[in-house]
Amino acid sequence: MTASLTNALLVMAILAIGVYLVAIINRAWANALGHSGAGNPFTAPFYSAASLWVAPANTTEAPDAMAWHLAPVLYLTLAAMGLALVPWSQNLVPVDLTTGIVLWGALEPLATVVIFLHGWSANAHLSMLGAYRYVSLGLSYLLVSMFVLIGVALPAESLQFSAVVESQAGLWNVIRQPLGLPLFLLVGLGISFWGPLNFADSNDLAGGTSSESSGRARLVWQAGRAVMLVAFSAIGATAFLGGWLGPVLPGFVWMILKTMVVLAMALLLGQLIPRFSPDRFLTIAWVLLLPLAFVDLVWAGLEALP
Amino acid sequence: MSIITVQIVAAALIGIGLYGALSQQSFVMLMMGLELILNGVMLAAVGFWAYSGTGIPEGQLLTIVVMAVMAIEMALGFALVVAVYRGKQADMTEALEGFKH
Amino acid sequence: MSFVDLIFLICGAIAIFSGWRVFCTDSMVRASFFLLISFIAVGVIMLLLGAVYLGVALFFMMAVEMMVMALFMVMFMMNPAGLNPMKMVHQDKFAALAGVVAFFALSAVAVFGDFPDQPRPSDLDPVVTLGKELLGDSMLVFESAGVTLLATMIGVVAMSSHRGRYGDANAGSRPPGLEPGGMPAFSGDQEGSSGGHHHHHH
Amino acid sequence: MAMNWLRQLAAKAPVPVYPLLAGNLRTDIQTMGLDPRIEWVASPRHARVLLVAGELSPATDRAFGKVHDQLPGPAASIWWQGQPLDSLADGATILDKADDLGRVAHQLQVDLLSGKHRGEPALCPDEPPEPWQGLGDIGHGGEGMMGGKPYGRSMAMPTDDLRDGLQLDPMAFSLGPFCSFLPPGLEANVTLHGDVVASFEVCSTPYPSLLPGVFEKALEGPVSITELELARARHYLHQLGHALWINQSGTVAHAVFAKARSLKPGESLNKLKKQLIYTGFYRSAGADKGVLGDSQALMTGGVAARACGRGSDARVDDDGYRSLGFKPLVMDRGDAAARWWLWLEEAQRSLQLAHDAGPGHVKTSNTRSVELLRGASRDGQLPEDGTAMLEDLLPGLEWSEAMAVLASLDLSAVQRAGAGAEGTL
Repeated sequence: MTASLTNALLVMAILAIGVYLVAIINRAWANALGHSGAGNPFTAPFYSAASLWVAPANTTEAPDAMAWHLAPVLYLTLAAMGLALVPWSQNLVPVDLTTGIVLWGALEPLATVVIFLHGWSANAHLSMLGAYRYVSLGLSYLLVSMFVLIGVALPAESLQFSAVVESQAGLWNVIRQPLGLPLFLLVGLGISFWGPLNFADSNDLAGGTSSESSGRARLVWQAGRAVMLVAFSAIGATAFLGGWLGPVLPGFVWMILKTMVVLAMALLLGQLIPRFSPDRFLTIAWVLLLPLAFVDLVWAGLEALP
Repeated sequence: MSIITVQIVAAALIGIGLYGALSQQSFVMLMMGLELILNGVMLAAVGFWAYSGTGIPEGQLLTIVVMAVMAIEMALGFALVVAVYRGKQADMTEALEGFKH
Repeated sequence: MSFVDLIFLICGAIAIFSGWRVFCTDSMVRASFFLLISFIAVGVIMLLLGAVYLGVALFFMMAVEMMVMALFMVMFMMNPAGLNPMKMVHQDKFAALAGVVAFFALSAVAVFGDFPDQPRPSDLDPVVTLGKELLGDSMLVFESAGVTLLATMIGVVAMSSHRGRYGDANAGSRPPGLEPGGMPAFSGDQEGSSGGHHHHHH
Repeated sequence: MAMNWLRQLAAKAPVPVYPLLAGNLRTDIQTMGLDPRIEWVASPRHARVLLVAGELSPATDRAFGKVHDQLPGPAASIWWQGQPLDSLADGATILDKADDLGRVAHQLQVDLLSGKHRGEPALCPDEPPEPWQGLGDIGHGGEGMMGGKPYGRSMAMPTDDLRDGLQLDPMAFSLGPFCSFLPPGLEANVTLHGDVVASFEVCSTPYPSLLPGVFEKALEGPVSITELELARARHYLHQLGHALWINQSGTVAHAVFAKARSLKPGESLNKLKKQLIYTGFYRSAGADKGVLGDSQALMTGGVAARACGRGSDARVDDDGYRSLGFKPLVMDRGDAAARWWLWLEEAQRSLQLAHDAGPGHVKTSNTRSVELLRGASRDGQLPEDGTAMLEDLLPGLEWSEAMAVLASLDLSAVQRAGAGAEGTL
């Protein structure tokens, strides 16, 4: 019982630090790119969070109230479940499920469902449009994510994330399967609808699915996105960058460093790259990314042959 | 939790699904009824596997097959809905009366 | 009552309640989400029963399926996105009776049936045995399912495409005549051509 | 004035302000947004403070009330370049100088957080705008799931879809005139199939844009080319910044606005140019979309026409420019991305012209034919509103493509500052 309590506390701590980390890195990139209003990366996140926390709540005309209030919380919960699957070091795995990869694969479509719910339940045009657009595009890259993850499960001969890390003791998957990490990163940007793949909460819809929410609901929603991105980076570091493996430093530190590298990369892409055209992205996803994911899988299979 | 309680839950799901499949006018809602029936079937299969099959893998296999059936059912169902909608602008069962000849 | 029993009871209740709500909620989008909740509850029960892979796979499968379903709802009735009440039930009483009879019949089988008490061994690794079965003895079944799915995919795309056997749907896809320049082999719905489009309202 | 620590922290955050533009003031707003004490938000729901920029017309009272009441209360308004509404005039905050916005908004935020300012009264009654009109025994709309007016609004009925023969329910709604991603003043009835625009009906045209002072003078007499071209470069960079923002590159847009504020003659924009190429901005939603026809290009004039290969540029008629070796920049792609590309090229060239004109203090010489920010003025004839072309241009595009195309076109009528109220309204 105490073990599960410690694990829950660990996930909570990582969740809180993760949100803060995303805010810091994101602001640091914004400063570097010439955004004069980004503020001090270390203090500004607290101000903004407090500002959202004390901001008044609102409602819309005839929303699906339960779904509308629950969606941000559910999204954050899904992101936290994703974090719980990450093996932080050899002995520090909050939930070491034998089917961890499949559960992660289930979290992605569930997150898509929740994003849809968030936009649909407000009963407003723009948020509805964001949700609709997000889902019709989201389905196209969920498959990519699954193929890429099966690719890392093959050499590990297991669906367990800790086994995936151990299988990289000789060579990291990022070198063994070079297509995996870039494809996975793109999926990560999609699932947390960040930057180029922000089809849900975009500026051309005045904020899309969150255009109708304010205050705490919006804070939870933003935090959920940040945690989802952290969870994605951590899973990416686990699956492709050898997780806790590394010389000299303790595994926990290696894992954090690798997660931060992936996270910083994702956030930079988010700041720099404009949003894809949905139409074109759909073509890219089916014509380019999906075949590449196939290639990645075949590559992994050939490579795993004894 | 025993085999009896699991099967009763499965039976309830099948019963509700049957009600839905028979009573709904909209194709899509009708499909939801079918899905609910299959949901009950899967639960029943896993229940039998866990309690009275000494864990033989065929029990799980059956569930996988049911999942595939669900996917096929839904894909075909939606394709039919689209095809019918194209021809008849209808997504209700009664609208299909003309198809009976 | 143990912890597992408690979770089972809760999940069973959720599965049945939300399954029932599917058919009495007043919006189809809500209905598909209630169905999803029902599936998730069943998935959790499967996890409790030790089917680790199946339970999680059910989450995955059903999340995608219900998402597609909700998308279809919105597509077919975009405004106001299924947030308006509706009622679209026929043969209500007969269906309810059939449902209740089915429930009691199956429950009777469960209660009075004599099932062998052979629980799965506690040291059984369900994922490994399932994998070995799928890619071993039952390879044929598994592969058939795969091929069937592929065939379904192709068929479904062909069926729902606007390009039918006889050309574009919106260009009045019609079969060729029985003789050159003659009447089409099948003339579609006659009332449609005489009275224009008619929508069915129920 | 008691504030708990959370509110004290919150008071230090940039004030989320929704800019409600009652005039064509987007460029000013973009510059004001460089103040780190405020941040513009895209939806009034996200704001604490409303900035009303420009003079409200009585015709937009209802629309104003809707936006005003969407701010989660307690909220407050700041009035800039216009008179407060009578119902909100009591204790209204009026902004005199644009530079003061940060300070005033911050003070307002502190007052709202501490409860000193109790927020403004709602302008619309708190009741559903359309009464419930359910028919059936469970309150549903019409027959079954179809028809009827459950919320007083007709339920959608299937119409032909643009992409294939499937008949689907369209989504119809109206936007504007205070919408953050449309040109200020533009009000439109939109019908969507999925996220494809099926029809785009313009209900009211955007507010006319006023000529900057230096262009005003150029219509009267010779002005310094350096000054004129700096103003032009600034304008195009602001347009480009808005397009970047629409395409989710808010940070880059902010950097562009910051650059536009302090342009120097001869400055190089190569770094920005490369960045936009390598990050794929020209291949985002605008590429290959919104290609103008001949008459549309003529109607729009200026950069939009030159992006379609129509080389008209009134500056070739000016001896001052000719002495600098001026030649018009022309492209032949004609899509939204080409216009963005040309905006940046024009800005770069304007900076070069400003630099070349500098030492000799070259002045314009032709007041009858002046190249304005959008199109040319010939014999005092200013470009007219061209929004009507959106009704042909946008249908068939997906929503984000349509918005990208909209962000690549400057269609509002051009008005001289002195012309006053007898304009299009």
